[in-house]
Amino acid sequence: MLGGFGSVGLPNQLLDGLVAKGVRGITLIANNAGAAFGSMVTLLETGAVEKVVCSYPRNAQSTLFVDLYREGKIGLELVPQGTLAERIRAASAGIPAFFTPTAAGTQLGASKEQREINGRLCVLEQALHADVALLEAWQADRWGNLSYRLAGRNFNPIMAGAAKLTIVQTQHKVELGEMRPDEVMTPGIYINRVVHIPYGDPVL
Amino acid sequence: MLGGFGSVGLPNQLLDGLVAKGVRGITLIANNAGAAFGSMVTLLETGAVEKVVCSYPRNAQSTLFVDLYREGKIGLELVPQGTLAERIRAASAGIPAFFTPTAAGTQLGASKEQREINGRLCVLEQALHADVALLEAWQADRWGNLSYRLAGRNFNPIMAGAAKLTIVQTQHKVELGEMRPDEVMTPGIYINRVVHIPYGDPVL
Amino acid sequence: MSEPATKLKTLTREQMAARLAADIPEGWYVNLGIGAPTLVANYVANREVIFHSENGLLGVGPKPADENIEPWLINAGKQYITMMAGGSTFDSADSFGLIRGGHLDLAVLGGYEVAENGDLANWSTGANDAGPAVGGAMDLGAGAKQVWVLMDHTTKSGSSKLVEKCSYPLTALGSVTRIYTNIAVIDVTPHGFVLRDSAPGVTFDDVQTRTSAVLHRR
Amino acid sequence: MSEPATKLKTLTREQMAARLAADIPEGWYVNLGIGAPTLVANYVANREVIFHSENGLLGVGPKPADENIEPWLINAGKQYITMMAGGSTFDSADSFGLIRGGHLDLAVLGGYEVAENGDLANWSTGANDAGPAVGGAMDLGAGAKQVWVLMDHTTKSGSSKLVEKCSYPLTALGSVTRIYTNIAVIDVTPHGFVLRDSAPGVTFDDVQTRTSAVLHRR
Repeated sequence: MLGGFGSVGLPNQLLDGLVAKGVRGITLIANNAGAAFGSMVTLLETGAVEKVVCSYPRNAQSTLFVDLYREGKIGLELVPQGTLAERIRAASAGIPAFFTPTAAGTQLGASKEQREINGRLCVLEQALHADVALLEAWQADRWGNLSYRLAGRNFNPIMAGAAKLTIVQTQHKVELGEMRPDEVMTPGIYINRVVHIPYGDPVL
Repeated sequence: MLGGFGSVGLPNQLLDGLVAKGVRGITLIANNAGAAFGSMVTLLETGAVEKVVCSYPRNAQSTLFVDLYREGKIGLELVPQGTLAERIRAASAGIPAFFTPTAAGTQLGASKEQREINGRLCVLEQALHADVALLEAWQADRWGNLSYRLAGRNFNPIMAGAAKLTIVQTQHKVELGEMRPDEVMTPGIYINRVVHIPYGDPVL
Repeated sequence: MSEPATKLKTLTREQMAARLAADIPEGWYVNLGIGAPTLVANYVANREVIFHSENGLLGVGPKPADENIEPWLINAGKQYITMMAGGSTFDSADSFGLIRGGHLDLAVLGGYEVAENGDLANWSTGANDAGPAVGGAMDLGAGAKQVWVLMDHTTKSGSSKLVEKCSYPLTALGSVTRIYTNIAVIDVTPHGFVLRDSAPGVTFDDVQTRTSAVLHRR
Repeated sequence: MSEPATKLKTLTREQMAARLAADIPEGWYVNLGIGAPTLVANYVANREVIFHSENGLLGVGPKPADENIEPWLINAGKQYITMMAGGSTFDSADSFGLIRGGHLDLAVLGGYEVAENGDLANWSTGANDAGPAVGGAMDLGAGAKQVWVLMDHTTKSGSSKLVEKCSYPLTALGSVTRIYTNIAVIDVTPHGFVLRDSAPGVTFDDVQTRTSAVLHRR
């Protein structure tokens, strides 16, 4: 499970670590999987990723994912972006399943339990858990309290808590209390490990 | 639908307005309904409230609600607090129903559809919509962007969006942009009307 | 499929976007899909319209000058943007709660086909030339109060994209309320397609000829 | 119900709270129920334990001095509190997502009855003397990783509150993992109640006599 939307909020250096460690047999849960550069490309190219759960595995600069997919070398569970976000949030929030109108009556809802609620066709979606979540934050303190920068928030706060182990790379380390209670966007209770990596701005 | 937890984050003056307007036949959705003073008491005493949907209709200083309830003068749907919050959030987020383990196998889950998911008994809960939400904020701008003060957040952000009409009383009016994008806790899209009422600190 | 009798002077993408933009009332909250719909933002300068981006932003402003790029501000199309005063940021679950919960006044989407009952097909041609991808299209289609589709009236080969029944995989059921094409503006009503407006020099019959479902007069 | 043979010297509420507090490891995230469980916070001063309050707070600190009250900081028991450095605030849906999602290490709750299979009854005696109310008890019972119950071992009339099967309406199924009473500490295991510790001068037989279900030795 990987935070970020495009390259903003993506934990690049933790991905590098995943490559360096030689982890294989990965099911990758992320909004985007059509990477054009970086460790995501290596993970895809080396066959380390068996399956992708994703809303948008496409990239204007690269056909890598699509080529692998066509050759049958990688699996894909295509999920509408809002359903993906809500399934991840449900995992964190202890909701095992929920009904949603999104995808009802379409190919992506076809294999799922459907039910009309208040006159509207809905599909039943399951919480989406992971073994490990890799996240990117702007600030982190010793408890694992996090804040994100602008559009860097995206999937990071909801993935925190949806995995058995949550690891964060943070641009800035701050002392406890430097973030006011209202400034903490993800409370540390969801975070297991924090790595301080001041890598600078994302590159599109 | 009424924001607040106890008296913190409770829109007292909007409640006063409800009394002044003489609205009757109210179904009150709020975490607490056992008021000891203020317009909540008037609404209960005058029979303006037909039914309460609530997790904690009890108050150390008052038996008003309990007395009315025992006399059959008021209805009650007792909802576990987390289920109440999630049902309200579901209404705002377009989730018509969800499964939760809370209350499964208990009196409060007995009349509901139950299902075992991943080995755990769960109940199906419905989104909880309202006609009107009355909220309290610390800061508000012209678009209806809101921030809350400390424990004044509670049910206010999730009720914004769960009603057809959402009215906010705010302690402070600020200009557009005075709240940074990250400081806005409730985006103005959920808010229909804002009233500036600098009433000061809550009284327990 | 019907074969157009005459060659019409059609609107450019920019003109289509401007035509659609003219119908957006001040104060609306609007999501613009990737591609041509994004152009709509260029034509509401005189009104306060608040744009949403799926990756967690409300109050998206114009594209920044190159020297003023904020690398942490992109839209769902992964383009650099600015924020208006009054803008706000939130996570992806909240962003789609806002969409699915019916809070957006309008989503402007591209389309492969729109059926006369409002069904939309815009995420897959079945052939999947560019590979499968859905993004937020199904959520926007199911969630926004109004779904307006901005697309050419016909395919390059001349087939109507306004149809009785979609042949491509569906995005959302009965959700489209209006279609802005390069020759007309068409309402999708309980009675089917209704011509609302047409491009300069384009007649009702011109539009009907290029529409493979019954077109009604207003 | 069993009738105690001898009068025991029982722990006070404060002693019970201190006994429970001694078992909370540093770094745990803990929710303390309203009433006696709240006292537990007074006995962890030498360790960093992070307290949660249902109304949307993590990192709840001690009660403020009267002159330092912040009127916008209350806990779920509607008492004034302080926040520790590192504390955070959030809304009620997030607060219960945190509970229900299994992120709290521990919830300390009061109880009317605990059954040997871990069933908890703590929200209603059926008679509802004070009126019906449930608050967050069912969510905490169903959600926290550990649920420890802090209660007297017997009712005022001498009936055991540790039972084979609850007679009062249930709060949560099979969720209690340990019970701290005024005479003993008892683990709730797949095999039933297991005595973990007892108050000074209290024997295994003293506890068994006051427990209306089989008590196992460790």
